[in-house]
Parts: sequence; structure tokens; C-alpha cells
Amino acid sequence: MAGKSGREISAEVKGGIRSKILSWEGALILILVAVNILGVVISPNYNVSNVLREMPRYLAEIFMMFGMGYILVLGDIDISVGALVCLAGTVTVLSSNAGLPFGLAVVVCLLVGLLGGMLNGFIATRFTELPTMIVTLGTQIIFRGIAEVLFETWGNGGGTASMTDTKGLMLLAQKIGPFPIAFFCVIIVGIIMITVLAKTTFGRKLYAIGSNKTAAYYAGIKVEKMRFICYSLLGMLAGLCALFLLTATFGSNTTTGQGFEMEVIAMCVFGGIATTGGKGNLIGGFIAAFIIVCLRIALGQRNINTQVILVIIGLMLIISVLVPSISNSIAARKKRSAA
Amino acid sequence: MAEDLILELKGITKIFPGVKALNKVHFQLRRGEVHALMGENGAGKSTFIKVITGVHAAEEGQMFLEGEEVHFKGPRDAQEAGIAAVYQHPTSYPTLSVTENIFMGHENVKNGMIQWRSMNAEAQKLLDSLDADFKPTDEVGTLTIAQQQMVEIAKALSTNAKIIILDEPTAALTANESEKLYGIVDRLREEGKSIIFISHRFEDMYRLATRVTVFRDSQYIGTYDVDGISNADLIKAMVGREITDMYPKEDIELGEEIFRVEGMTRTGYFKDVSFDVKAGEIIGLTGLVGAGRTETIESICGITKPDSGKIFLEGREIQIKEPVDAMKAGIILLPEDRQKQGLILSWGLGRNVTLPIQEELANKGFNDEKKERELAKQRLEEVDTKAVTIFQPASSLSGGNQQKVVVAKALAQSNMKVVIMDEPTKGIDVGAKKEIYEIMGQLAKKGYGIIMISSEMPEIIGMADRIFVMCNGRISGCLQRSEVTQERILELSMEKSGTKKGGAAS
Amino acid sequence: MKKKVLSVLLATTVVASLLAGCGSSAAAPAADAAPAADAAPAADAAAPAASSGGATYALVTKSAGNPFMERMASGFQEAVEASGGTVVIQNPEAATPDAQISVVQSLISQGVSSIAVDGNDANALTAVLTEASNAGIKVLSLDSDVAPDTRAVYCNQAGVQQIGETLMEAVYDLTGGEGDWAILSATSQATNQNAWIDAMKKLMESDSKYAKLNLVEVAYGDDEPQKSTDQTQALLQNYPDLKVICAPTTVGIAAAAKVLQDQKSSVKLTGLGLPSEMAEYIGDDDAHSCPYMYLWNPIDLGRLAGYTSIALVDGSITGAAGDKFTAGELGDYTIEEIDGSTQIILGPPFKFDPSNIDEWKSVY
Amino acid sequence: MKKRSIGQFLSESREASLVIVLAVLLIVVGIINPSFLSFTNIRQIFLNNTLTFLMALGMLCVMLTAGIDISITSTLAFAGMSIGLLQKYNVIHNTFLLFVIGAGIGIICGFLNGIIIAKGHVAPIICTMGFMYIWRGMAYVISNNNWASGMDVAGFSDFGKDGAVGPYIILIVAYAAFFILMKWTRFGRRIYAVGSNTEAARVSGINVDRTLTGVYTIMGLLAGLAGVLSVSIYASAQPNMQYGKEMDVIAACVIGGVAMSGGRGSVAGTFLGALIIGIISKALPMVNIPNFWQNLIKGVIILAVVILNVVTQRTMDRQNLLRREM
Repeated sequence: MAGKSGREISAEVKGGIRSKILSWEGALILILVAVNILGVVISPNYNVSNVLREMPRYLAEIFMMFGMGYILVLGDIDISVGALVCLAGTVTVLSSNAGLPFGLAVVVCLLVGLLGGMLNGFIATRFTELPTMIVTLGTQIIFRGIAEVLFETWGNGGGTASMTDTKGLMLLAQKIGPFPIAFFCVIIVGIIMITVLAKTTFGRKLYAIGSNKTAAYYAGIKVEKMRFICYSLLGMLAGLCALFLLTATFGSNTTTGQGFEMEVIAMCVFGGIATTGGKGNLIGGFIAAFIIVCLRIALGQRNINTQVILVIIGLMLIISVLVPSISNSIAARKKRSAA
Repeated sequence: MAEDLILELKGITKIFPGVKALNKVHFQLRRGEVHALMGENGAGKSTFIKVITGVHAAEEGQMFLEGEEVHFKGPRDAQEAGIAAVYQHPTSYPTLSVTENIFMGHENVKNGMIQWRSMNAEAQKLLDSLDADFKPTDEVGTLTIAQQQMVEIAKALSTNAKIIILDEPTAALTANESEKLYGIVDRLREEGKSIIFISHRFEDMYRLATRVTVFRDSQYIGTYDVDGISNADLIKAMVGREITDMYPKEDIELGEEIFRVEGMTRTGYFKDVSFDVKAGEIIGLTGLVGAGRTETIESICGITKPDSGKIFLEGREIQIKEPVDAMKAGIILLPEDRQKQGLILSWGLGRNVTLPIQEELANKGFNDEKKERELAKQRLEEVDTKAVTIFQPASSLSGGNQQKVVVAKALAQSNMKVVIMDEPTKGIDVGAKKEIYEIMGQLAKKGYGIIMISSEMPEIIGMADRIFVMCNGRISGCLQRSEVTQERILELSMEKSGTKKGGAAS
Repeated sequence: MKKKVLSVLLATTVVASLLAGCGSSAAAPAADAAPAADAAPAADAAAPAASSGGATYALVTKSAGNPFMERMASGFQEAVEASGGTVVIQNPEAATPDAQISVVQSLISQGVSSIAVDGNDANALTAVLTEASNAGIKVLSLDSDVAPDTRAVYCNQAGVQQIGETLMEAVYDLTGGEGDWAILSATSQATNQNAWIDAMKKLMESDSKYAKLNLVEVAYGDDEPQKSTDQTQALLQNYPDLKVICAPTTVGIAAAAKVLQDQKSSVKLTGLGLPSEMAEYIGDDDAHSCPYMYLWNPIDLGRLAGYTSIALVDGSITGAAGDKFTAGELGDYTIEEIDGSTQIILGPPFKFDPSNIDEWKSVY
Repeated sequence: MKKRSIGQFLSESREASLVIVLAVLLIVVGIINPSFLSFTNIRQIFLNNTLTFLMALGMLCVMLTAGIDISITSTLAFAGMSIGLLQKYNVIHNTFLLFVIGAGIGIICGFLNGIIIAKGHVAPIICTMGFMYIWRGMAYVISNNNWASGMDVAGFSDFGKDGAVGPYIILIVAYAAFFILMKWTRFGRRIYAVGSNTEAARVSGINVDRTLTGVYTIMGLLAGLAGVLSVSIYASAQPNMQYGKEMDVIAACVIGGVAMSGGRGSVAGTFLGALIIGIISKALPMVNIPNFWQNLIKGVIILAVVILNVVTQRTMDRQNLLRREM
């Protein structure tokens, strides 16, 4: 049943290294370089070993960035993860203090994250009429609420608890050469998450759902199952985040993870992932995360008012989403006048 | 001559980034006439309408209203000049009331306050004049497409427009709904309104218009008197070549029964639907919009959950819980709304084609992009898609070519046994229609079972071996190819439908 | 072409906004950190003889945007600059231990000589402060303590026992010795507040003088005005016989004072508050809700921490119990060992009443 | 037109079901602690939640256009801090003028949001997230670690003190104005139109960009006013004021039946939603639930109300289908 007109449709892949450099990710790498140059210029202490030493606390958030990337690609959003980090950390600390061996406490940490994510996924897929922002707004209050209750009923009260047996955490906080273990974990998790999203059928399905949920469903994709998996995955990564946060804080309190959800979303968006779904990739998010981390470290070393750093991040966020839209309209105008 | 022109456009050129959507086109509308505007998809009709209504500003050209040159800066200007348009897709506000939809943009305002009472009364008057069966306070989202179309017409009337533009108003309507619309248009003309009518249906044109203007490839081809032009000439003007034998239906030997459903029921949508398909057979499923045709096949394909019913494929009962089950079994659906259900518009054509089968092509879960590209290229070329590369986004294609991509996507599924096509030619032009029919014929020849859902009688009659007519959620009859006539179909689809009210979600 | 424009545009704007940020850093008390990296170990080695000149002393507050912290920081700065040292004051972006960890990490990179920290959590800073000590930085805490083995010494505004006794005495006085009273605290994990409340509860059990006092509830206003207001109103409605509210938190006491004064309630208020915040509400008559309250001088607390930092860095003290040093105009101080932790106690809490409030309200 | 039965009315009107939820809440709390239903207490529910009530109106407008604004409490803090400092440094003490300045700052903040969202086609959540960081940061920066305290705002705080009528009047005026604006004016209906079908609105000559900008500007105005009121009611201005409370405002709207997809929602529903949020926060301390349980219960109630709504809607749809003749 060949086409009768014999018209040929090209299947050649166009563009090479040049177009890659000129893409959004290329721009992000430029910015990352610029931020690092800036760091070296403004702070005499901005060097590899110091940056790597300051990094672990931020690295924990990057784990969640990957999961949030999946959720945003789906066209959903999850603002409960900061609270979930708090809950997972709290349960881990309290159960470890109650005598649970460290290995099991790690499992518990991931499990609590997973269960929290599954709860989000369950409500979001069962009640598809509800915007996920509202679902996770509710669970956000609930997760932190449960943590507060646990501090009081299971811990020593006072909304804070610290690990009594820190041997296991110390082990995780160790460094291999100048690199903290968390750094390797982020890289490994990152490579897996990036590859799955970019190269596998699973990732392709996420983009399909984010671009057009109905068409994806008609094409035989189990939309709700995929969403459920992504929420669960993000939950588990929140558990991982909690674990690595513990290696820095050795304890948990009611403010743990506050505002993480927004920072993680900001990393994704700055990395080119659209909150409307179906667009962007995690490589961008990954570079963007390091831009934000390096920027914070550099400005921190210059003792710049921490609030000013927040203002700068806010500005960068807005500019990064405005630039494509502005350059698009400029390009469109140019094209029109050319034609 | 000049004094009886109410609207005249000369040398209109409109450029979108990268394309000339209109190239020096002309148009003349006489006072009190119904003027058809025809052309294939992408010929520039809709853009032209948007230039008249001030949505787009033309780069070149002049526009005269009652002899005076006008420049519209926005839709508001056109409205005030007495031009109203009823667009192809109802541009309604689904969460708002009928009254509000009608008066949006020109509310009755006194002292800065909207006068709801007088507006409701006025809306009721307009609806009465259109013989509408719904209330001004109803929420538009709950109305049927036909009812929404009526709201749009009421909206055009409410502005006291002198010129009314109807952009494919009958595309979503069934035969008797169209008939009702014709009546309304007749009356408007009698009231002295001038009407521009865009349609793909020749019957619309013959029934209503006195003159017809044809566009092709963004250019003006000519204006003809409807009485003086033959069908073939018109098609030639539109397509640029002659089309013979619109329905290439061949008589082929029918095989064994390949597919059968029994007693499918979904409360509120359809009840006790049963039919069967033989290998090589084309089954037509028709009826009024809202009769439950789409809902039925959606349940068959696992998109919605039926309350009861059995599905047999090649004699064995199969369980379908999700769309993927149907696809695995070899039942492939070409959905009704290709832009929302059939394609991911922002994606390249290739990825669209291979989406359902990426897992088969994949290597241990990793996408095999090379294999995908090759397969996509092959399938897209088979159905003769007009495209440059498999990477161009689906949104860049015309309706007909988009439909071909949907077909290519179905063909890519190697285990296909039964093809279900829901309104396969809706909103696509003559040339593309014929190609779709050809593909359908070839599929039948290869021994697939085909179910075609359509509201267009000529194609149902032209293509189907057997026709099942649905009415009010039930199969009201089955007609053999030999015994079918338009009247018989109408008769079966109108049974007890006089009391039908409200809309089923489509 | 389009994307190229985009990249260049983006890179430029980001760099521009960064520079803008750096420009505004002048507002922050940024020190010239360049010599600090070299100077820190040097000062360490040449311990007692060297003056404090050239060393960098850091203070990490609980959070930005808090006047108590601001006064504390100004005292710290004054003390250090008077003796020729360089000051770095860092306000974390939020009142969380996480944010403090980042700040301390950054200070370690900068190689400061000492870090004085006002802990947002008793134990969460353990790891990072140990790392700081290992890097040769002297660590001390002030205001809110951190884990004792992670710092050399704790500059305590007043002993826990002392504050507990003072507040209990005030409650006793205002209730007339018997009746219902309630506590409005900050957050449930605030270390200081919890210690003081515990001390008060213990006193009530151990001292028969307080036997007729009935502590009906400890409410938490989370240091938010709105929640503190809700909680105060709930206390009034739930306990009609309530006589006194004791709020050992500066946000809570101000919110409670406003509620009581607006409602012209007969319930009296005491606790720990900033004079500048509370001036409106302090008075003996019924028109004012708070007859008197307590606080220590945050400026002096900052000064004390400043002098202690200098003493630690120049080696005149090590943080062991019994070490003595002179804290400038504040006088001589001795490190004491209380409950197994080394502390320097500033002095008893200061009482603010109608007679002295006008004098203090503009100071802090 | 036929009169509808009560049952039908209840099942069709979102507000009616909210009233039932509200009644149940009031009865349960009232039984546990009768003083909850006292006049003082009910008055305080409004006073303590003035900010939520006020900003919910703006959020209604924003959500009607299918947008969201999470920068509101940062705007609030920036505006509040600004007018607090103006008093602290004895620049301005005139209450009216302070309101004008606070509102002005809010308008500027909101306008920036609106213009970037409308003209730059930036997703509202991202744009407002950026400004959330920016305005909050600016509030800290201008405060220079100081608060404006009771003493600084002495005369001004009389406006919002417990017992004064100011905040109630502002609330009543705002709700009356919005009720009229949303139902009876062109601008109000245009907000609905843009949210219901943006493309259609554009085609029918509505200036969508201007409407969007207007909506975010209104939100900014209300957030600015809320900032001023906050300083007045709590007699203090701190840079971290109302941190995280934007979620309460969003929750109030959603409970009140405002659809996040746009085009659906009413002033009455918003009022009821905000009232439910207010009652929850006011009631929890009064029914002797320990402090550490309060967040958990609040979260469960919010989620339960929205899920209940979905379930009711589904049952109604199902019933309608059953009624359809075949």
C-alpha cells in the first residue's frame, strides 16, 4: 500500500553540535561557567574543595529535583514534598532512637517517603477532578501535621528530635577524595533519572501525558498508573533527600524541609521544564540546580545578605522564563518583516 | 453594480511568520445575498474571515463597507460596523449562561451596571425566534453542539449585524439539525441580512447560496453563480484537478465474522447495543449527534467502562478494561477529535505514529529511535502525507493530513484486526476525503473489519456494506447496502427522538 | 539565530543581576575576607601576645528580620571593632537549622577565626560546628545554646533557673498567690522557651509557695502574630477564671498584650519582651495589660559574645570552667560549669516597669 | 419557570452545600465549647482572618482567569513593612495616607505580575513564585532587621484594634464592591469570560491582556491593603509576616468552589470558603485539641471538604444519567 504520489518524507536527523550549544542547556552551561567565574572573582575562598564541602546540604534537594521534573513533565505539580522530607526525616530519627538498626532506619526513611508519595498519587489519580496543587496543598499540611504529632507522642516533645546513634549517618557523610558520598549519589540518581526520561519508553510516555493527556490515554498509555508511579517516585526521592539532609543535621524538627518544594520547582523551571507539562528535560534542571547552588555558595562567601540572594534567585527565575518569550516575539517580528 | 455591494475586499494579503496565508484575494458581497466561500483546508478561508472581522490585520489591501473604505483595529470595530461571525468551533464560554454568551462584549449597561433582567428577556426573544429548546439561564457547557451553534447565531443576531458570517456551521450538525439551520439562514436573508457561508458540504451551498467564491492555496480563484456551475467544475476549481469516483467502494468477498459485540450498556449513554463485523466488511454506524455512537465505541475500546456487554474477537470473548487491552487484541480506534484525542499536536509526526508501538520497537525499555524513524517514514509515505520531514510538528499540517497521520499511526500497529474510524472525514477537504476512502477500501480488501462512524449520509451510503443506525442510545435498525436510502436512515435515526432533550457528552 | 540571541541575552541578564546583587551587598556588613584566610591560622599560632587585630569574628543569628538579633549583632560588632577585629554577621534566610548550616559552612570556607552562633536547634548544628572546630575555628554559642560538646562556651543571657524563678515570682505576684494562669510560648521546638517552661513547672512542684497556682495550659503561637492572637483569645475564652498569662517570647508577648489591652481584659500579662515592642502596653493601671516584664540587654549579650570570641581566639581562655577574662566595660566574667556545660552568665534578667520603660524603649 | 425543589437546589448550588458543611462545623464546635458561638468570638473570627477574607477576593479573580498568585503574602509583607517603617522613622502618620501608600505599593507589585503574565506569556505560578522571593527579600532588605512595633504605629493601630470597626467596614465594603463588580459590571464578566474561554474572549473583542493585568493588579491592591491592615491589626510590622499564608487563601477559594481551571466561582462561595478556613483556625484551640494535632486536623478537613465536593458532583452526575430516558 505505497503512497501513490511517491512523495518522500525526510527522516534525517538535523542539527549537530552547533545546535546543541545554542540550545537552552548550552545557555545554562554558559551561565554555570559565568557563575563560577564570578565566584572566583568575588571570593578568594571560592575553590573546588570549599564548594564541594559546602555542597551536601544543597545536594539533598537535587534528589527531589529529578522527581519533581517528572511530575512537571506530566503537567502536574507537587507542593507537599518539603513536608514529606520533614515527615520521613522525623520517622527515621524517632525509629532509630527507638532502637531500630541504621540499615533498617534507612529503609524506613525511603518507605515513609514512598508511602507519602503513594498517598499523593492515590488521591490525585482517584480524584482526577482535583487539581494536583490542591491535593498536595492538603497533604502538605497533613505530612507536617503528622510529624508534629509524632514529635509529641513518640519523641520527647518539643518539635525536635536528634539521632542518638549517628554512626550510620557519619558513614554516609563521609567523603571519597574531596567528593562527599551525596555527590556521587546525586550523579548516579541523576544519570538514571535523566536517561529514563530521555531515552526510554517510560520517559516518552510521560511527555505524551504532559503534552496531551487525552491523546496519550487513547494511544493506550495507562495515564493514571504512570502518574501514580511518578508521585511514588518523587515521594521516595523525598525520602532520599531526608536521609541525606540527616547527614548534615543529625536530626529533624518541625521546620525541616520548609520551602524545599518551591526551591525544587524553581530549579526545574530555571532548567527549562515548563509547569504546563510536556516540555524540557532534566539535563537542564540538573545544570540549573548547580547554578543555583554555586551561586548561593559564591554569594554566601561574600557574606551577601541572604535575603538579597533570594531576590536574585527570584529575578533569575522570572528572567529565565521571560527571555524565551521575548526572543520569540523578536524573532517573529524579524521574520514578518523579512517576508 | 457598485451600489448594491455591501462589502468589498480588494487585494488582501495576510502574512504569518513564514507563510502567506492570503495572497491578493478579492471578494464581493451583495446586499441580501447568501454567498458561499469554498476551498480546501488551508486555502485561507478562515484567515480571510478573521481579516473581515478585525481579528487579524491585513498587510496589504483595501476593504470597503457600503462603499466606504474601513480599517478595523480589532474585533470590536468590526462588531460596531455591523459584522458578526459564527466561528467553526463554537467560541462559547462553557461556564457561563446562554444570555451571557449572547451578550458578551455588548451587554446592556445602565449606570455601569449590567441589566440582567432585560438581557434575559431579550435573549429569550432571540431564542424563541430561532425555535430553541433551552433557556437563557442554562449554562452553555451543558448544551449540545447544535444548541451551542444556535447560541452563536443568536449572538450574531443580537448585535443587529448587517453582515453575518457562518464559518462551517454545519460541520458538527446532523442532517435534521442542518435543515433547521437552513431555515434560519433563509429567514435571515429575508430580513435583509447579507450572509457569508463557509462549508465543505456541497449540499449546503446548493441549498442556500446564490453565488460562490473559491479560494485555493491562499489565492482567489473565482466567483461563480451557483446555478451556473456544475459539481465537477467546482471541485476542479477547489482542488485544481478533477476528482472522479468519490467513493471507491469495491465489492469484495466477505470473510468469517471477525468481531461482535453483544448487549453493550452504559447507563445514560447507550443500551443493549449489539452488532457484528465480517472480515473485509465496512460497517457504518450512524445516527444523530448524541445518539450514543461515539460513546458506544469508546466503551468497546476501553476508554470508558461499560456497565455490561460482551465483546468477541474472532469468535473468542475478550476482556477490555483499558485502551491498551483493545489495542493489544488488535482493535484500533481512530478517534473522532484528532486534535485532542488522536494526536499530540506539539510532537513531530514520527513520534505520533510510533507512540502506541514504541514498546514493541524498544530495546529493553530504551527507545530505538532509528527503528522508529524508519517505521514512521514508511507508514507516513504509505498514506501519502503531505509533509517535509517526520520531525515537523503535527500542528503544522492541515486537517486532512493530520487525519492521515492518525491513519498511519493505526497502520503502524502490526496486529491490527479491526479498525474503528470515528468521523474519519470530519472537517477535511474533498481531496483528502477521497484519499481516506481509498485507504479504507484497501484495508477492507486486506481482510480487516472496519467500523465507520459518520454523520455524513453520502459517505455512509457510499462506503458501507451494512449500516447500523442508532437512536437514543439503542440500535434502531440495520440496513443492507442494497436497501439503503437517505430517507430510511433518517427514519430510523429519528424514532422517538422528538422528546430528546439535553445533551450527552460526546 | 534565535537561540543564540537567547543564550547571549540570558547570560548577560544573569550576570547583570548578579552584579546588581553584589552592588547591594555594601549594605550587608561584609568584611574584606581576603586576609582572613591567612590570618586565621596565624592568629591561632601566635596566640596570647597577638592583639585581635586581623582576625575575623563571625556571628550567626537565628534569622534575619529580628530586632533582638539586630541589637545583639550591634553589640557584638561594637565589642569586636573596638579591639580592632573584623566582624562578619550572617543572618540565615530562615529561622531554621538548615539555613544556619549553610551559613556556617560558608564561614568555614572563609576561614574566620571564631563563630558565635545563636542556635535554631540544639542538636542539628552538631556536625557542622564540629567541622568548624576541626578547621581550627573557635566556636561559641549565645542566646540559644547548641550541643555543649560542639562549642567552647555558651554565653547565657541568664541562667535557666534564674529566669524560671523570676517569671514564677512575677506570676505569683500578679495572681496574688493563687488562681489560674497560662503560658503562651513560641514554637514547640524553641530550646530556650522549653527550658524555661520546664524550670517553672519544676518550681511549682517543688515549692509549696506556688501550690495554689494552677497552670491551665501551655499554648504555642509559633512566633506568628496571627496565631499568637488566636491562641490568646482562645485562652481567654476557654478559661474565664484566668488571671495571668506568662509569655516568655518577644513575639507572643506583644501579640498577647495587644489582645488583652484591646479587649480591656482584667487578665494581666508578664514574660520576656522587648521594651520597644512593649512600651505601648506597660503600665500599672487597667488601661495597660502588662504591669511589668523582663528581659536582658541584647546589646550587652552581643558584647559579651564579642569579648568572649576575642578571648577564645587570642587564647586567654579555652572555654574550661574557671577561666576568667575581662569583657571590656561589662567587667570581669568567669566561666561556670552548670549541669555539665560551660557557660558565661550575663547577669540577672532586667525588670522593665512603668518607671523605666520610657528610658529603654528607644534603646532596644 | 418552575420552582425547583429544595433537594434539587441543594444539589445544584455549590454554596448551599458549603452552608451545610459550615453548619455542621459550627454545631460540632458549639457543642464542645458553647462559648465559640458567642458574639465576641464570631466577631474575632472575622477580625483575625480579615487578611484571608480580603485576599481571597483577589485570588477569586485570579483563579477565575485560570491563574494563581503565590506572591501575595510577600507583597503583603513588603507593603506592610514599608508603611511600618514610614511610621517608625516618623515620615508619615496619617492613617489614610498610609492606606493609600500601602495600596499603591500593592498595585505596583500586582501590576508587574500582571504585565509579565499577560504580555510575557509566563505561567502564573512561575512568575508569582519569582516575585514571592523578590518581595519577601525586599521586605527584609528595607527592614534592615528592624520591626515597626506597637509604639511606632501607636495611633495607626487604633484603626484595627479589637473593638474598632475599621477592618469590618473594609471587609463589608470590599465584599459588597466585589459582589457588584463580579456580577453586574462588564469588567467582572470579562474576568469570567477570559477564564472560561480565552480564545473566544479574544475573538469577541475583549482585551485579554488588559483583563489579566487588571486582575493581578487588583490582587496586588488587596494584598497591599492586607499588608496595611495587618500592621494595624497586629500593631507590628515584621518582614516575615504572614509567611506561607497564601496557601490558606488559595485553600479558602478552592473550598469555596472556585475552579482552578478558571471561569467558575463566586463571591459568595469565596466568602464561605474563607469563613470555613477562619473557623478551623479559630476553633481548633478552643475545642481543647492539643497544639500539635492542629495542623494534621486542619489538613484533613481541607482535603476532606474538596474530596467531598468531588464525590457529591459524581453522585449528582450519576443520578442525572439514570434519569435520562432511553
